[in-house]
Amino acid sequence: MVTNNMTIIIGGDAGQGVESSGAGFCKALARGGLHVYSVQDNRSRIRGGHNFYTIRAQADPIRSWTEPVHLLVALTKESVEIHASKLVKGGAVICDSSLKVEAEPLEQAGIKLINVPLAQLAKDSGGSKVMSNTAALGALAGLTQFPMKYIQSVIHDNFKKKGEKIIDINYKVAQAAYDYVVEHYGRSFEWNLQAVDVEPRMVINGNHAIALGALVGGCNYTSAYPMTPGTSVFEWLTTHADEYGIVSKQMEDEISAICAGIGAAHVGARVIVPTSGGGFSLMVEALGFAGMIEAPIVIVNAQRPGPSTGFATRTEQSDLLFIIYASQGEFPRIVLAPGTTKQCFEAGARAMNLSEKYQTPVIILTDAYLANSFRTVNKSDIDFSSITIDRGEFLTDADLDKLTEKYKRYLITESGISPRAIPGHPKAIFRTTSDEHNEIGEIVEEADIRNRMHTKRMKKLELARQEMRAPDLYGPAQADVTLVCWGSTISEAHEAIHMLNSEKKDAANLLHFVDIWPFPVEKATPFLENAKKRVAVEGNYTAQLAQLIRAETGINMDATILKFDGRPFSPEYIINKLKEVL
Amino acid sequence: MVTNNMTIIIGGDAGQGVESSGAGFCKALARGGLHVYSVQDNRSRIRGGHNFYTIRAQADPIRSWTEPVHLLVALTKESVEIHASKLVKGGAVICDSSLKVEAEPLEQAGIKLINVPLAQLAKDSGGSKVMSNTAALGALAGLTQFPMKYIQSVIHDNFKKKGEKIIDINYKVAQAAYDYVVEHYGRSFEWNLQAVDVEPRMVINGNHAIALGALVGGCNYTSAYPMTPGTSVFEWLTTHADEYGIVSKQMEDEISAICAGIGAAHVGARVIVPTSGGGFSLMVEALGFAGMIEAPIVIVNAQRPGPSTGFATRTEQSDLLFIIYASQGEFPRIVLAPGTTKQCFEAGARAMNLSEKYQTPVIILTDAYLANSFRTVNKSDIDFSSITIDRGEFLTDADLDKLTEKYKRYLITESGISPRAIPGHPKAIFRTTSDEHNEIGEIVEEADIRNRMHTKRMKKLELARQEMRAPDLYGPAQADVTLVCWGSTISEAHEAIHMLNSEKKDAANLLHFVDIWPFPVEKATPFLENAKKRVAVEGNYTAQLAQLIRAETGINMDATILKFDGRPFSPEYIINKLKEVL
Amino acid sequence: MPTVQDYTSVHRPTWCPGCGNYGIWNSLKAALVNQNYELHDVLIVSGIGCGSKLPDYTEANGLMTLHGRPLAVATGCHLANHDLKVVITHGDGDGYSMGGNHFLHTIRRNLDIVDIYQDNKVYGLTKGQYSPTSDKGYKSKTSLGGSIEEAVFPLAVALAAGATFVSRSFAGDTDQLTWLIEQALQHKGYAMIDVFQPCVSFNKINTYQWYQERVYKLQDDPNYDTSNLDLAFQKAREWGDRIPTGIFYQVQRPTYAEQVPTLGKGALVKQGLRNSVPESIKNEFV
Amino acid sequence: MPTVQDYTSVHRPTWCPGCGNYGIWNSLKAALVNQNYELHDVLIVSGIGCGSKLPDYTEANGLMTLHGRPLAVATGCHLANHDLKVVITHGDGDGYSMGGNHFLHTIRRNLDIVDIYQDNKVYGLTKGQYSPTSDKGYKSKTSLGGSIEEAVFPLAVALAAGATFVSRSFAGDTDQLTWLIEQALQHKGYAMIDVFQPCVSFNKINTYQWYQERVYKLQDDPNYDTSNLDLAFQKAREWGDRIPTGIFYQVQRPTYAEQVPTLGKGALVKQGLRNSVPESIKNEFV
Ligand SMILES: Cc1ncc(C[n+]2csc(CCOP(=O)(O)OP(=O)(O)O)c2C)c(N)n1
Ligand SMILES: Cc1ncc(C[n+]2csc(CCOP(=O)(O)OP(=O)(O)O)c2C)c(N)n1
Ligand code: SF4
Ligand code: SF4
Ligand SMILES: [Mg+2]
Ligand SMILES: [Mg+2]
Repeated sequence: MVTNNMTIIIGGDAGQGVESSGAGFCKALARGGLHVYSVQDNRSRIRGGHNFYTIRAQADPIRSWTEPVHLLVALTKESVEIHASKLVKGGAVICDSSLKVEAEPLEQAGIKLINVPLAQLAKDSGGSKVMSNTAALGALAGLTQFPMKYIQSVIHDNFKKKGEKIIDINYKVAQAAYDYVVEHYGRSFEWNLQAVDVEPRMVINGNHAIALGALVGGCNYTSAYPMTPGTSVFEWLTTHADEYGIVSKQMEDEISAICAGIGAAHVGARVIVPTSGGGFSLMVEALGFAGMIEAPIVIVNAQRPGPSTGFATRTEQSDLLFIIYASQGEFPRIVLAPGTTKQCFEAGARAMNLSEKYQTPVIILTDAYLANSFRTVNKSDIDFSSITIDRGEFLTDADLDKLTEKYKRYLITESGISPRAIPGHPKAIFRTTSDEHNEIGEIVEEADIRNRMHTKRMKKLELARQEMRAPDLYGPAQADVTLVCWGSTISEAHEAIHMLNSEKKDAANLLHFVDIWPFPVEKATPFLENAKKRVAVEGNYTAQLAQLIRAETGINMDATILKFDGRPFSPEYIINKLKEVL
Repeated sequence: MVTNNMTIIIGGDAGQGVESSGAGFCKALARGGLHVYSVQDNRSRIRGGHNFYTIRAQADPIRSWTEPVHLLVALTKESVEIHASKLVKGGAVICDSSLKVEAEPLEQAGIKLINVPLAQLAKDSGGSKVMSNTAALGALAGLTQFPMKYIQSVIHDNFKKKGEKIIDINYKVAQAAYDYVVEHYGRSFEWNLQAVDVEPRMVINGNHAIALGALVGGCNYTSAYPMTPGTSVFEWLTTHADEYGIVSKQMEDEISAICAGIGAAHVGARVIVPTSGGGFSLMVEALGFAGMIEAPIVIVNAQRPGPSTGFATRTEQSDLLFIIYASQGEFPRIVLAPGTTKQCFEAGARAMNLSEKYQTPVIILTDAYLANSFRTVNKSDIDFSSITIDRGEFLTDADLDKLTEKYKRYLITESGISPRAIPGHPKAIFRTTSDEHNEIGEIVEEADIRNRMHTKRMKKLELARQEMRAPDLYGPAQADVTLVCWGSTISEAHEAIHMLNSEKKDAANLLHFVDIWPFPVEKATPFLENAKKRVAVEGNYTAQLAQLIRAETGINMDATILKFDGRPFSPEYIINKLKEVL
Repeated sequence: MPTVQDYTSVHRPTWCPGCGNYGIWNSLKAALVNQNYELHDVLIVSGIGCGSKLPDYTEANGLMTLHGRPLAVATGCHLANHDLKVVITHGDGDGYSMGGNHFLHTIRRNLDIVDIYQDNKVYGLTKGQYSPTSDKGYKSKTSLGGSIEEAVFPLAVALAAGATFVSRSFAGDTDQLTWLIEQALQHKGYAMIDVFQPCVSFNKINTYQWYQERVYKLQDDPNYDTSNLDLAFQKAREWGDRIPTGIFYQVQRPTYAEQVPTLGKGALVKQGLRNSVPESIKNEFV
Repeated sequence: MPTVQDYTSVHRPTWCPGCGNYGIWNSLKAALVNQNYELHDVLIVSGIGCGSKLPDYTEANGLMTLHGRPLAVATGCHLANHDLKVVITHGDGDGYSMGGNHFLHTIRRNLDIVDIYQDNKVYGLTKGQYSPTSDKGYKSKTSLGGSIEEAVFPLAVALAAGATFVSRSFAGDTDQLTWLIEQALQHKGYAMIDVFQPCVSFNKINTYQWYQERVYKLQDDPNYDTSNLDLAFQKAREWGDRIPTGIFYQVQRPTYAEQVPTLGKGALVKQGLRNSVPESIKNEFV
């Protein structure tokens, strides 16, 4: 009997509730005190087409998902075909009896078929066929011996809006399936899930963690145009707009989304504009505008596989160099690529401060995998008290009242940062232009002022570089191999080195970059130089971080492990490839 | 007496005809058999504000402009103030007597003041004040002893449309000023310009050379939205549209300009879309679309100083890395950065072929300086016969008639290139999508086909890399210093090494890149490694080619010489800086 | 001559069961068949969105472009080969939000193309945000308290922009829609059809029934004058209990391609690439 | 209270002598003065083009954005601080070509802003290409044989898009223009003023004289009903020997900001940044 260490897949057609069941079960597990780590695999369609939801659950903290699956909840026959091979010996498949899945082939592979008349039970309990997924949750709990009360509490929350009656029917449906499984299959399944008594953890995805970070970081304005997988940052802030005093505006396109964001930032709002690569492409011209007028604006690019529309609902890490060099001309920008939930939260808040401190655009670079993946995190790791709002050299009304000279918005200073006022104060009437300008914002064409103003702006890049954080080293200080990665790949790479090191001491460690641009050359170089063998692990075709590292430090990778099929890495994939490339 | 080796500046307010006088005098000189090299300095306004036109003239081929000026034609008093200091001893200023320029300070510096009642002479000859610039041309010819017949021939062409009468008056005005100068100042001026009897050369700017190359290369479609300094590529092709069977369409914005271009390319046209950095920024999303659907499209980005609107009429080389990495995701593209007129012509034609051969976007990267600078070139260097149209693996109707199987637009081949048909043939009905797709263009989401299709596309980059040309080495094979540059900087760098080597043998040579992406790693590396000291000379702040070289080859520059004030390099500037940095 | 079956790809639609796009798809295929278009002479250009997947299921030349850009791409396709019949299909978000500028400007060019809007008044593919044609007050994930923007009246905008064929239909009435698409195919110039397309997954307001209770046909009135712009403008704004469908306005004006000298010699890509450029062109620079 | 002189920057205009922009500039300053706006309470947002340089010469808060984007930027400025009076000034190319989509969508939001078009029917700053408001047949470097696109009627489009204040003036009539800008400043909601602005350098057709011979004032007719949309739509298309100016249409509707709950508490940037977010928000994820 293995307790609290298993992986479950829920698979079915889009529209069958795979996503809501998966999310619901994650929440139930978390309420039961378990750690949860989930991966979503969705097609870009609304109904039909196979989607699946992978959930790893443990009593201990989880670094990443892993490949072996113990239990498959198959809402369609196709799910069985697709996922059966991932099941370990002794694993099981729960499905509706009416699917008439053949037991024999499964049994030959040592897999149990748990037939449950899900739809029938739903109907018998006073519900309808669409409640099959509620039944599936009940069956899941039944087989894994997971306490029903957590399932019930999730059902309660999910159907709250629909009224007591619906809640009740769903309770009954779930219970019927639970009972059915217990009655027909007993306690025979090798893996079970037991509640643990701890302070309940949050189950949150990367997008929500960023949004929450931004909120705590003082964000009060967001504009966007919907684009998967960036949209839920915007939707979450929109949902909280009235309560927290946010202005949220869906715009006609991404060009206007960022332009409106820049306008709001210019007059003093703290702004976030979430999107994905295609939307970011449309923002490129305005990005340079923000750079030129020194408007503090935060953009989130949740990457998906390109080029172009590519895979709308899948993941990739292929926009890194694009983001760093996007827009004509040169100007400072900051790029953060968080990988864990905590890093997402922090990036949301840090970006707010960095953008105002350096008066320049900050881009948070994530990907579909991280954006959508729900994971448990300790409440204490999402530490509001660690966040302070820093508006940088921001002149308040009181500061401005005291001014004796004409206010110069683009004062040329040693640091490159010009004390900033927002329009509206009688002592700080100023102009701003996307053309080259002098200290008071007038359009100019002289070479001398151009040189000084451009240098002033570019100095901010060097200043920001000092604040950029070193990459984090995970695992032993010295190891045979150093995996080098950024953003979401931290999870699988971290688990991979853990697995490698449990086989062989000091086999591998991991160098992970959150702060990517301005590249922290001095802080990163010792780590990179110190590595015996450097292997870049990136979700793209051309090893973009490896290219960047070479451009910035001259240091080469010894090998690369790349993936660009729209699916996240797995630790096993990394380990296998590592054997190939070394 | 120095014959046929001098530099002239014509300076005055926008709207006074500085540009047309400069261009006219260039043409006259060329018709007189001289080589000409010009630089324009224009403000971003229509009337008023100082503009000037620098013309270097020689009997020998000219590599670049140089700083010393021998003659200034000042249409305003301001021009004298701005440019007098550039004049060499013995130099002269021609200006309208009514400007009442003070002679003394000039004479103290050894400069002659040539007062000519330009406006008065114009009026006296039956013309009006606006013909002062025609008078200035006459005075210029008079002082430099340049034969009037060439001035007349240019006047003739310029005023052809306005009729014989206007031509005649202008003749008279020019002649009056010529006579006035000869009468009052004799043959005292040290520099003169004599006609040389050679086949007349073309006087052409970079934009027109690219447009001509594209035309000869088979371009038959262009769409654009006006943006300085790219517009004149579009305008030139528009002017020739009816005669050469081109469809030319001004669109509502740059997004639609490139999208329409992609549509035209998709159905079989040979397409060029000219713009500048801001417009290119708006094209970024569609660039990836072209990469994904493998549409052959040529874009011209004539760079100007950024970020954002920056300087609308000035020059910079700061879009290199942006262009190389623009758009979400990864796909092959080709980037050419011609520097000489001949290279511009060739790039126009090569781009047409490369785009169809590799079925992918090709970007010609120039800048305002190159785009606008009129220079003489031998007709034989603009060699039409060297251009053959190569459509790559293009299936004709006859090929398609023979097809026995379903046509696969995205056939996965060893080379990565799929034989291409255009819509309209009954045997080649096909779909195309910006989503990831299978061989027949259907939307798919499977990992396997994604891997194979993405790899197929990316293979084209490696294939194209083989065809990319090595950088050109100018000067001695071995030298103490190797200047490394790209695009338009070739001119001043070339003159600089020439100057350096005339002082000291093998002091410097020059490595110039036209073919930038895919970076010709193997061909470039030996040159780079062979260099004793490498100094990047680039018109930007961050030494972008140097970064690229390091990213691609690991090779570092020893120093950089950078300029980002909107003005082109001069050979003298490079030489001075070289002393500082080494 | 092709049949509807010929136009139907083996690649099956992935639209939700009951989605209005099925009706639009069937009507388009029927109209093309009725008007005797060969498969290879048709190019269907779409954007990104649920409706924009239509070419993926249709056995004709198809080009699925970017969100909001099909009209711009189609402009190039048409100008480079106006022998192809270019039909555009795209959503209300694609066409009126992201693509609004191309909508305005394509119209005034009067390109000879057919432009079909799959107007479900919601963002389908991105799962239910409000769209520019969502009624004021429409609630969605991004308009929790109800949208506070006036809905666009796309037909009114098309009329103001100078469209020569402005029409509306309803995916639940494939007879009318087929007829309208046929009219649009026959129209020389830009022909717009806004189609009410119920989205069964996300739009719970503008359902089949909602439309059925409201739509009436302008052409049922034999006196309706399709050449009266003022009348059309009034009808284009009629909204509420009664909503008109059919041809609102139609007028004949020269098409863009007819006025391009180069295209006088036929479709551009059929003219062949020029063999050579005379050396004499160099003299222009001498 | 400020004077016109106060609004005039020491930085002098670089427009060509005689350019219609001088009239617009003077009228705007006069209107702001007449309506008692303090310099620091005004934010003039422009795009890129000759006309868009206006803020550079004006002593008020100014924001010169990107070509075609001032309305989008202004939307953010207004929503983040609706205590500022946001006035947009931009060209016909900026506003109706590059910015066409923002034009459509800003209108239907009915933001309380003033939107002035410096409509010279040509691209001035890029030296003379035809623009979306150039008449069909207009010759330029990019329309050598004359433009073959129908000109946009911007007022008609604005009406179709649902604008609540639609007007037109002429830079040669600064009295009318000043009056109109004052009306627009007083209008609660989106107010559009298309101003005929002679470009003396590039547009040799639509000159001061050309306009002077044609314009007449709608408000000269005391019976002209500015609440009649159909009438306004007719007038918006009247073109040729007689061209109407004045207020075509005006109606009152709630402004966007009035309907945003957050803005009920006043201008966003004056609300101060929230002090803290309660820990309890974490429970949403538990
Ligand atoms: C540049 C860009 N922004 C956003 C998206 C995301 N996106 C895909 S479809 C869509 C809107 C769908 O609505 P609509 O056009 O009405 O089509 P429907 O799905 O309703 O048929 C959006 C916003 C995108 N693909 N590209
Ligand atoms: C993205 C982009 N495309 C093109 C341009 C070049 N451009 C500058 S002003 C302008 C048009 C000017 O016309 P209009 O907006 O009518 O203003 P005007 O100069 O006539 O006042 C253009 C195309 C630009 N600045 N940015
Ligand atoms: S989501 Fe709506 S529009 Fe999309 S396929 Fe389903 S029903 Fe049709
Ligand atoms: S070019 Fe035309 S619009 Fe521009 S400043 Fe001169 S007259 Fe005015
Ligand atoms: Mg829709
Ligand atoms: Mg204009």
